[in-house]
Amino acid sequence: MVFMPTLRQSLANPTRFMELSAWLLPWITGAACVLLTLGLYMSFTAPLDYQQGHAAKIMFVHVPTAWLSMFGYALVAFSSFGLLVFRHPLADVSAKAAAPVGAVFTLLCLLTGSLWGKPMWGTFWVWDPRLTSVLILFLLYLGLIALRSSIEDETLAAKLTAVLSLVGIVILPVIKFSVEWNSLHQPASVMRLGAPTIHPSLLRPLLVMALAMSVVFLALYLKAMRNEVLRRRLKALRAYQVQTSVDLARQPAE
Amino acid sequence: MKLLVENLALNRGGRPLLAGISFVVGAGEVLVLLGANGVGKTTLIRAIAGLLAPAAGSIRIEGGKPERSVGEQCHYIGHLNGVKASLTVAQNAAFWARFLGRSRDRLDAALAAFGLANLRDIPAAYLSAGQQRRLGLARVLLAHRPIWLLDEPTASLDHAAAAVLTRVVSEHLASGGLVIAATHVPLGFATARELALGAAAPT
Amino acid sequence: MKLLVENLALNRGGRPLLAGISFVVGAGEVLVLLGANGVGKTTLIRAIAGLLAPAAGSIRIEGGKPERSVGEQCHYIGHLNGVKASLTVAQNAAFWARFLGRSRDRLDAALAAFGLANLRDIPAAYLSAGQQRRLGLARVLLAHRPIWLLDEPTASLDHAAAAVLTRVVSEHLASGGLVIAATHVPLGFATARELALGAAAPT
Amino acid sequence: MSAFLELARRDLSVAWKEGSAVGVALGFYLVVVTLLPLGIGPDLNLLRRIAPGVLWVALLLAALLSLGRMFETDLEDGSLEVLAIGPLPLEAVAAAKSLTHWLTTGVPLTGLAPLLGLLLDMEPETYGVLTLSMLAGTPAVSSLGAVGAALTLRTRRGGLLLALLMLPLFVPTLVFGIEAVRAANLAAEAFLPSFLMLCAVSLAALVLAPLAAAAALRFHLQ
Amino acid sequence: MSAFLELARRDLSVAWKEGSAVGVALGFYLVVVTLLPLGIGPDLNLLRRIAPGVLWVALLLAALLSLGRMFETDLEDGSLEVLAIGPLPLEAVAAAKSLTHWLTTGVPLTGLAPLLGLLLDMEPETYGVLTLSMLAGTPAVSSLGAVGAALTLRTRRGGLLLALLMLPLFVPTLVFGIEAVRAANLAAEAFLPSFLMLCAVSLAALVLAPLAAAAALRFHLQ
Amino acid sequence: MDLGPHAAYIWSAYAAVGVGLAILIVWLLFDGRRHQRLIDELEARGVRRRSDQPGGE
Ligand code: HEM
Ligand SMILES: Nc1ncnc2c1ncn2[C@@H]1O[C@H](COP(=O)(O)OP(=O)(O)OP(=O)(O)O)[C@@H](O)[C@H]1O
Ligand SMILES: Nc1ncnc2c1ncn2[C@@H]1O[C@H](COP(=O)(O)OP(=O)(O)OP(=O)(O)O)[C@@H](O)[C@H]1O
Ligand SMILES: [Mg+2]
Ligand SMILES: [Mg+2]
Repeated sequence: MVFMPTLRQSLANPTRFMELSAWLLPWITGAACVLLTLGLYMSFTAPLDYQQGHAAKIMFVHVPTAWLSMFGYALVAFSSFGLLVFRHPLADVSAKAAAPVGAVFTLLCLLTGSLWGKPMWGTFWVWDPRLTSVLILFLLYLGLIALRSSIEDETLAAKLTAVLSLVGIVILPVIKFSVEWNSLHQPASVMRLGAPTIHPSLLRPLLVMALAMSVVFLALYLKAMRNEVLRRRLKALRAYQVQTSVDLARQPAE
Repeated sequence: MKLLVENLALNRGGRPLLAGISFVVGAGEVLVLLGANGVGKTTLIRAIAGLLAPAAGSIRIEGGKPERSVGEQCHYIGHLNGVKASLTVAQNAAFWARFLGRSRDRLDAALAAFGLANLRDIPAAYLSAGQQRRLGLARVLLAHRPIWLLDEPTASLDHAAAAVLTRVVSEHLASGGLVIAATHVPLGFATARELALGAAAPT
Repeated sequence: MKLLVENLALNRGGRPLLAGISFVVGAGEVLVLLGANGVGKTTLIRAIAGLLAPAAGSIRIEGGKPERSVGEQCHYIGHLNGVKASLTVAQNAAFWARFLGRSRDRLDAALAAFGLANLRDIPAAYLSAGQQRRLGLARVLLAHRPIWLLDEPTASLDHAAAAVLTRVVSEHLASGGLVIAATHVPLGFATARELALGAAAPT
Repeated sequence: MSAFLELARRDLSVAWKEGSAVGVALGFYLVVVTLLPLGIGPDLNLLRRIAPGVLWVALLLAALLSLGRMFETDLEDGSLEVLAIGPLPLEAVAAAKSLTHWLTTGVPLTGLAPLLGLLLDMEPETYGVLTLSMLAGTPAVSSLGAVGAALTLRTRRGGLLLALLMLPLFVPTLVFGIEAVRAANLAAEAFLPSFLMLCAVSLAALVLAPLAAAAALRFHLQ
Repeated sequence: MSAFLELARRDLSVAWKEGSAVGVALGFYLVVVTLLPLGIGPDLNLLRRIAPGVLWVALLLAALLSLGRMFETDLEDGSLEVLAIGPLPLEAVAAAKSLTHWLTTGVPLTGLAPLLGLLLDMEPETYGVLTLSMLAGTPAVSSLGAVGAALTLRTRRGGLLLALLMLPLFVPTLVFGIEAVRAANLAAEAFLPSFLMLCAVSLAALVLAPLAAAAALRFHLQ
Repeated sequence: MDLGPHAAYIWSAYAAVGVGLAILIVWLLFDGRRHQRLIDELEARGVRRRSDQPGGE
């Protein structure tokens, strides 16, 4: 029941996407499994961090989830832009699919972070700019999902959520630079101008884990998109079922 | 001036509702939209007003003010009256007069024409259904617009008010305006051309 | 049964609006309320429904259920339709059926009668003005009430729906019900007695 | 009775349809609790001390925000008039509305409170009493809320007027609710008296509020 | 331009008619500030410390409560459609609405803040900076609010959804507003940097928010 | 293996990530299955989209 006027000509697009993703998904899943096992092995055999001791192991899950939580929002905003400006038929599918995945990764970042905070700072939670801004990112995700779910007409919901996600994009730089602003939290030591300041023996497993997590994210995201396309197919079929009984009479003969 | 609609197609909630609509309304002409409930009269009127993006086709004005959008040259009287319940009749009218027309010198004439003169200072909340409709209709006299879009203008109007409307419309036509009205009951306009929308409504 | 109204007086916002209204409506009778906008038709109907306390006079039922108030034996269809925009047509109807009549077995019949069967699962927000009015009117078929109070029932109905309404009403009358309807356009009820309210409306 | 349940059921499904009520309520609660530390600074000892109070106040505000349209929608779409002359006495209608409000706001917020306690680093042992006191208090909030919602019905700027009317009414609930928590932290048995007061308040509200609300509604329909 | 002022004027008089906007806003503010001490206990040192934060947060909540119906009333009575096709671009309509909201909420609440500061025993020297920071911050609140109000327009359970959407947007304003006050208490010149940031936020919001709001409104009218 | 004093936190961190992702995966799989099944049912009942019937954006 929900599709945009431009769809008739760009109908091919979702179908081609389905074929492509159907072919890709197994490979990506496989890659994810391999990388994940490798990453886990490397991170548990990594040397101790001289000041944080074993606790630094949490970094290998914490940092990737953190990066991906921000990447996820960027993805949503990018897709929303594609929807509002280029009317690309897959844009909204992508935006809608990326939101819950990104939300989960944000939640994981918060959890692992607090679990790291207890041994390091002696508390699960402090109202430090970095932590707070990530919490707000999580709320933004929730807001996107809630707004979409609270509007009946899905075309409308799509556009409005897109507007919101574009408005909310300011959060990303805030998170990125929140560490500079009298924060307890580690400053960027990998994603920074100039060489990483973190010791290679820790950097290597971190990067592998980051790569692995990204592939996992990709797989989940693709699967979510596929589900969304299917859901819309289903909806279109139902609408057509109604139309054949209801609307065809009303529509001018084609 | 002329309003040209060329094979217009409109979607509602993603489903095609109207398609291949084409007509021309010239100065001094009325076009009456007929059709069963839910056939798309309101949808069409809203599209002309520019509130709804057409799925296909075009809506143009010839000989109007090219720098202005179609909507800006229309009066749109929808199912709702655009009346603020907490303001008095006069205040409501005055606002629309200034907002649409930058001047309120037609105010008294308009209220008098629709028999609201005695209700000037009653809060609109107290008005009866028909009185509120009159107040909504009075907008067409508060500011000049060449095109009038009226959606079931006579809904809950009594005979007197309906007659007033007919007179007002014919004056507007005489002065070279054009009118598009959706209705179920005869409006009694003179020279009215009729456009019957999609024969079978989804009933 | 009989509905007796004895020199009823109604105030609105402190000012007397109607006075000395008396009439009797017996089983199988229709009373059509006529009068200019703002003369007090809606006010009178709301008073009968018990929503408005009379300033003087009485409203009684003879031969009804004495333990029930007048209102509980009425269907009141006002200017508004009592439809929840976010619920589907069927859900709206089902609610009123259960709420007013404790059973929903008349649901399908009622929807079908007013040509809403095919719109069952569409959220009411999407309905057109007339379709929403139909949904509002469908209430009278969802639960049995001896007295029907209809305030401009045909507002924004198309001819088909208006015909349906006429049929439904006459069946109700045939089964010994009674109907009071306010209107500006002829409703085409057979044996309709008319009551023209106060010649001079405060317009 | 069936009509009562029917009304409650409809309102629940409307609340559900119109923006997944519960999720949003929780969202708001979460957010208030997030803003406050930003406002008063990240000092955990401070936060720990004020945590129960803040959670209670935030709950009241969340409830308040959602009160606004308890009857307004029904008035605007004409349902209220039909409900008023229907088989159900207007008191019962008001009660049904309060019930829905409680189910969509009071219950989920109470459920979330302990989790948010974590964010404010509240003592673990407080969780139980806090939840208890909220469970006992929220019915009063919802049914008193019905009175406020009915009173401010046609005044469109309801939101704030409502707040002004309600918060005084909420004071007893708040005071006893907080008192119960605070007392419990000192001595387990000290908890009971104020908790019983809280229950008393709730019961009184449950009985009396619908009457007041119904009266207000009648005036509005006149 | 005249149309813009005209719209603002009408909304002001409506706000005035419908439950004397200002008075009610102040009332709510007052009540939140009174509830909190009940919630967290009457310890004056504590209250003094958290006073500015509480005042800021209460202001945001009051603003939030009154945002809900910024466009909703116009949508319901059909004005919005006429405004949309009228001579004024929809962006300007949104801006006018924000202006009204600011005049009916931001300004009076800012004016009242110092008085309430007395209740919370705030240090006298903070009054000046607090008022300044609020004056600079509230425009952002009102114009960002327009975005939220436009987004949550048809979603009837707007109140809470709105809160969920808005508060993240409010955070920068709050943070810098508070930071300005806190810094000023330490050293007068430390006040400037965060205050300038606050102004920057407000300016950005004033420019960009109406565009977003207008876009959302267009989509709603479709 | 020995993870020092903070073993509990480390394990729970990794566990949290595992559980979180697992839940997401299960949900996605379930969701996809459901839609596919319903579509198949409909098409089995002969409801097909006309070639120009858009496939839902
Ligand atoms: C709930 C608490 C926490 C949250 C929300 C959080 C959030 C984040 C985020 C968003 C990043 C990405 C930064 C960027 O890419 O610029 C990050 C990175 C990082 N976090 Fe956390 N963090 C938390 C707790 C901790 C704790 C307790 C520690 C260690 C004591 C820690 C250490 C790190 C490190 C070392 C990085 C990598 C920085 C880099 O290399 O760029 N985090 N965290
Ligand atoms: N968002 C939507 N999704 C699906 N269908 C919709 C939506 N909006 C409107 N419709 C359908 O499109 C039609 C809209 O018709 P419209 O309001 O133009 O009717 P109308 O000709 O004005 O009828 P009336 O005479 O009753 O006013 C209705 O059949 C309605 O069911
Ligand atoms: N609260 C009030 N204060 C003052 N006058 C009021 C109030 N409420 C209604 N009125 C007046 O009383 C009359 C109400 O009439 P009512 O709504 O019954 O008219 P009606 O006969 O239904 O008209 P219509 O045909 O337009 O529906 C109107 O003239 C209105 O101006
Ligand atoms: Mg229509
Ligand atoms: Mg009437």
